[in-house]
Amino acid sequence: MASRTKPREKSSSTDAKPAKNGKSVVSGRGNTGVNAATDYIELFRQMYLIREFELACGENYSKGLIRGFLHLYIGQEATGVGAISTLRADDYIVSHYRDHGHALARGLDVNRSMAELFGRATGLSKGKGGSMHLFDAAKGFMGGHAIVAGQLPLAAGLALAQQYQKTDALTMCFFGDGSTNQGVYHETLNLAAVWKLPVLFFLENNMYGMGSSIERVRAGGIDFYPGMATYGIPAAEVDGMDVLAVKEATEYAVDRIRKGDGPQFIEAKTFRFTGHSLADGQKYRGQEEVKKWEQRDPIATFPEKLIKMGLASSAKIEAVKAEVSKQIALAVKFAEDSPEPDISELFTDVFA
Amino acid sequence: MASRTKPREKSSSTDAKPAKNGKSVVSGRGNTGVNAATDYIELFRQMYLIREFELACGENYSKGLIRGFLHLYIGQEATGVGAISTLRADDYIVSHYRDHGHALARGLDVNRSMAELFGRATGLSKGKGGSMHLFDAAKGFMGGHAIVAGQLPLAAGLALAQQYQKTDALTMCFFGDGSTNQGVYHETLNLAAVWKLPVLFFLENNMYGMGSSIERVRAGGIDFYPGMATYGIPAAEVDGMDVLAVKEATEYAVDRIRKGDGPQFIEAKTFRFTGHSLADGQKYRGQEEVKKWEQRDPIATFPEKLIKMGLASSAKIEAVKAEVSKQIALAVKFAEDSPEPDISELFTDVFA
Amino acid sequence: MPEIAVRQALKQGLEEALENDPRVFMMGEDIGEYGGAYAVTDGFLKKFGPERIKDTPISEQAFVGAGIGAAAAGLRPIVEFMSISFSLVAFDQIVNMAANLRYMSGGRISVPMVIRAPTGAGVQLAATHSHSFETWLAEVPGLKVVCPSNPYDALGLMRSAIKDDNLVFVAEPALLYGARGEVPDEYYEVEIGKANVVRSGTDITLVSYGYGMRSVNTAADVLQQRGVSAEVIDLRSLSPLDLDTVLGSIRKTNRAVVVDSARRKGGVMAELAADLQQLASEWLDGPIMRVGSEDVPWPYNRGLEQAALTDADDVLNAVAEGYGL
Amino acid sequence: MPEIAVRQALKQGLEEALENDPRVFMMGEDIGEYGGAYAVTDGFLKKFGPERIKDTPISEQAFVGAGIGAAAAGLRPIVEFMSISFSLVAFDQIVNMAANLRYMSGGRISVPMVIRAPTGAGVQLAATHSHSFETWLAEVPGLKVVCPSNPYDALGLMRSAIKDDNLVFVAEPALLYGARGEVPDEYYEVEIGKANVVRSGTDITLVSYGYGMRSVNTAADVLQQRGVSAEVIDLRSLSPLDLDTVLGSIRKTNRAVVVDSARRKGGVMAELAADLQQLASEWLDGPIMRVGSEDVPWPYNRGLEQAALTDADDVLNAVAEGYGL
Ligand SMILES: Cc1ncc(C[n+]2csc(CCOP(=O)(O)OP(=O)(O)O)c2C)c(N)n1
Ligand SMILES: Cc1ncc(C[n+]2csc(CCOP(=O)(O)OP(=O)(O)O)c2C)c(N)n1
Ligand SMILES: [Mg+2]
Ligand SMILES: [Mg+2]
Repeated sequence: MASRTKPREKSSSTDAKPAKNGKSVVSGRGNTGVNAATDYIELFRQMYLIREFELACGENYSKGLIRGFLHLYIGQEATGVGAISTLRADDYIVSHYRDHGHALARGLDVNRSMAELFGRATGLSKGKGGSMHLFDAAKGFMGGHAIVAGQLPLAAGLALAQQYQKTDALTMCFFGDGSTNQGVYHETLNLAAVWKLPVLFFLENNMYGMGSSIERVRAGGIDFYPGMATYGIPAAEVDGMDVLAVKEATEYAVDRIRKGDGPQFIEAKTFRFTGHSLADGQKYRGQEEVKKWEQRDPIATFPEKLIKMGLASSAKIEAVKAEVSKQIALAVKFAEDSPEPDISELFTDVFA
Repeated sequence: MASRTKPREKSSSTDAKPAKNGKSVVSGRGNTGVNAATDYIELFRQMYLIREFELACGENYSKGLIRGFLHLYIGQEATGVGAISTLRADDYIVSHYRDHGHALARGLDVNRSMAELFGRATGLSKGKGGSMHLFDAAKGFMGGHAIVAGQLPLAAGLALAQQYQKTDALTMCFFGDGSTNQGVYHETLNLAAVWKLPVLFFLENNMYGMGSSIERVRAGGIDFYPGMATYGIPAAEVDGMDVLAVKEATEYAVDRIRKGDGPQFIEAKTFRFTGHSLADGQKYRGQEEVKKWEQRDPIATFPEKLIKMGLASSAKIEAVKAEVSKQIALAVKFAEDSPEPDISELFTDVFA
Repeated sequence: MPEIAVRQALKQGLEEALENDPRVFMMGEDIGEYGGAYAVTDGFLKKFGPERIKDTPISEQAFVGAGIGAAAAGLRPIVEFMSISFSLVAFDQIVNMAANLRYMSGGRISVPMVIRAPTGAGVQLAATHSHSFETWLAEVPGLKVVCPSNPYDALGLMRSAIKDDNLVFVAEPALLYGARGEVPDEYYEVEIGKANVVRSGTDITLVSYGYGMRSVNTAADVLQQRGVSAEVIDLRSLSPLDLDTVLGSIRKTNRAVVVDSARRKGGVMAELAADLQQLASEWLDGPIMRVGSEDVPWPYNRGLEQAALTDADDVLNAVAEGYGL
Repeated sequence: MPEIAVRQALKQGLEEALENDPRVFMMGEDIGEYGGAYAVTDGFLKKFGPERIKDTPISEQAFVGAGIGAAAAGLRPIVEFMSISFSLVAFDQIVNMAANLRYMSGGRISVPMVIRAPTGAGVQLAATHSHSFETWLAEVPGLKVVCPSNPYDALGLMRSAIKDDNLVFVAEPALLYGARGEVPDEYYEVEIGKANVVRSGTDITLVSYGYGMRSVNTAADVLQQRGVSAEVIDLRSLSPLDLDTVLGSIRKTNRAVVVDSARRKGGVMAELAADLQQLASEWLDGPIMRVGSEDVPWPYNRGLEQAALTDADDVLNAVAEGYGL
């Protein structure tokens, strides 16, 4: 268990260039569009936005205003923000049910995202999808998918279209450690490799699939990236608690994909600080393990680092926090004030 | 393509002991029961029996006496015979649709096997299963399965029962190279490894899945055994055209499984000399490739070797051949003379 | 008689079997350390140990298939899907392997196995997580499918399912885990393939099962207030389907409404209605009225979901439309 | 009009689309170098190249899912299953992903895609290889399902399927690939969701689709010799189902037999019978008679398989039993 309970800080890789804790986040490699984080503060703002959004979700779930299953991204913010900051507007993102962080990092409207969780008519999908199924096709955000690993072939197909259309755009696909035990994961990795599809398989290894630690459900150990050789897919490991490391490793992989090298695989070691969903009593793990990871909370460590490096003042950080808190409060209000969808909506959007 | 078209003779392995072209086939390690091949002649007899059986099948398919899909084992005889000769009566075997060779090597009744292909009442399953679904539960032969890779979890489950019942029996599961691209393959390897099940995964890599050569459908190359490290499963490669090599490699793996070491993986490099099924025109491959492999035909090379080593006379070989040919002729006659199942059989065996 | 919830009744059935039959063991995602997504197996790992309470990877094809193999070898596996919606990735193993093994082996191999899974919509899990695939499985020869609507049946059916020599799929309505009811201390079983006349009546036959029984029972109450005497039948078993009990009732009432909380299209009630109108045509005063949930993907929003879901009003409307009652 | 086989008609539909629409491409196992298990795509690889005729690994989940993704991105993929029996391992992608994407995205994403597969029993492939899963898919909101019974419909439906902005599943009866019929040189389409009155009559309505049309047409011939005028309807489209055409016919004939070559239990004909008896109750002189294949796993033996399979005698018996004709 030791290997699992100790957060890792170093990065390693089988083929792709190891990610260093880089400095230059402004890569300038075509990061125009949707939500390119152009500076450190922006990265922090996004992470903080996600954290506050998730806390607000938890609260409103307790109040019964959000229902169904609710999976929070708390603890994993550095991963999604670092990875998505490298993308262009014409890239696609595919996510699973733990999708709020990816959606917000992609710049989906905060109000409409919250409204979707509230099931309101103003929600991204008019309240039909809910927390696990966030979509914004206009921003290339292709869901939010709740069947474990079911989103992987969708991502391969989006990438296939990008390849077929002879663009250098790509598809970034997020999934969790537990999902790797689903057969479709294996099928998709091979298919993408055989066809050299422009897809970035992004594993968020948060050490647990629901109540199951990796060691209990996987014979090959807690590292997934070494096995990618079997598929001929270059793979790298990165510290998912370090937003700059994630960004740099992802930039490297994204570059290779755009050059036509085929799929790449990144494994970010990270941790969810809260339960699998709001129904989880976490009987399966001790609080010391959680505490250890919380010491590396990116929401706390990243601004500290910025301040120490002289790149941001604590006043600036506080200002960002205040602004974000206000934004979230407004989003909750927007959602609460939004109308329920009309019952006629039940029958729309079934067929094109 | 070169690496595919050249048959390999050496064996290699990631973890398991490499199989040499061994001499001692009479291992004496508990090989009692169903069909332990106790000497070289017996191994040859079985291979020749399979060959003649398959030729007779092809003939009777042309005559319309055998119908549906028919997949012949011609060329792969050394693999099944060598592997199965290591088993005990309380071991299970699970096969796919190319199952005649495994069935006969296990000692299933030749007459009833042929009758099953003819769809007669005297067939192993009263004519309900046909060529792709041979069964003889009393001999631990658990089918004959026609959904690609669908038989793998069945094998894991049989092994689970053997483990649960605290026996040292095991389950041997055959599958092809093409089947490894099916998700359930990945799921089953991991499950078996996590639970340390007594199952031998036996890959018959005959270089093609129907019309698809491995390189066209797999990114990781033509060798499968190296990837087993990902599952923590010891794996070995063996020359599937050499019955003694197969036997020795399998004995080694079987021993480890009986000691409780968990699953093992063997990859035999082999070749089907005929089409995928009787409907296959083989447009996808050249005849030189087939010719090259045919030079290593175990039906020809093994007796030559025995004669050269002074272990059998050519008279003895001819006598075995004559005896087998007679047996096959009788089996065809038995099948032809057998009655069709009564229509009432349509409704039996649906529920227990 | 003590009153317990469906969840406890199921648990009791499983626990008894684990205690009494060493061939019985369980497999499923997070049934052990986590205690089960719906807490049905809570405490089992501690009591029976990891050899008999097996937490699995998220590999539905592999562990269901492994259950089939273990059953073929003579054990009595009980496999849990976290949701019936996730059974779909393993349908090939259930439909092609489990259901066909006996037939293809000429009767030599049986699959004495139980698969259990929460089923149905109503808790705002949206389109991918609200399925009722028991209606498809009930069409497959070689499989049995049951669906309890109360604690008594949950325990009785579970006992029969575990004793059965075939694969029995137990569809557990997710909305009913907390539903309470009386369960006797004495041992009893509920026979698979026998419907239950829950309430007898003379004017109209209302048929449903599982969560659909809620709507039907409420509708029967309302009808009673209107002076209409409804006979209410709980199918309990979707395969085999107990046509005789339903036909007997229609012979008496000459009217029938069949009700599903799953989608209206296809499924068990299409099958039942199609058979009943053919077999009971001489006794019927009107068509078999069929009620089910709307034929749309399940929405997340509560108002939309409730609008899609079959309720007592839908039943009453069908009674009025079909028979003017 | 030239006479061609169903196989050629399908091929023509695919070829046209590949020629005229650069967004169209194909994926499937052995559709390229091998030429397709049923030779429908023979020669395509040479003509259109490997970017548009993509041989896939034996990974149904991955390549169907990839088709969905490519469609969501605006391409028009056509995916072939070697057999509909193998679609089951990919059902989750079809039922949960493709059918729900549009709804869950609030109407922002469409899946303009065709999936085609040979379907049905009758060629002695036994229990695992003889399925007719189109009957399940036809129940799923968000999917369309068609099934041609002749070359004219095969071409016309294929054209419409490829042009449709939704996922259209084309179930191709394996026994009919060689069936010949006339196909005009002029361009035409067959509308999805419209049944076809194949033969008009006044005494009884016979409804089927796909391979079931064989039995129905033969039965209609026999009835004619007996002086009974049967109206024969080919559904062509299983979802949406054209109730209006069937209802219109029943209004005239007052009698109906619905016939499936798939198993009798459940499926399209249970749905149809259940609806018809409700909607046409005032015009019907008797119950809707339902005919289908036996509810057992498909056996390999030819005699057994033929005994299980629906034939014209089964139709005639139902006509006699239900209506004394
Ligand atoms: C096919 C399928 N099986 C089971 C589930 C239930 N389930 C939802 S999330 C989850 C755990 C997934 O863990 P992981 O992939 O590590 O992602 P994480 O939740 O840790 O982000 C499970 C078992 C499901 N949604 N789909
Ligand atoms: C799920 C599934 N997909 C496709 C098929 C059709 N099919 C039957 S055998 C076969 C090729 C399998 O090749 P391989 O595993 O290498 O075994 P081999 O035939 O070479 O012995 C295919 C594609 C099937 N039976 N099941
Ligand atoms: Mg995880
Ligand atoms: Mg092969």
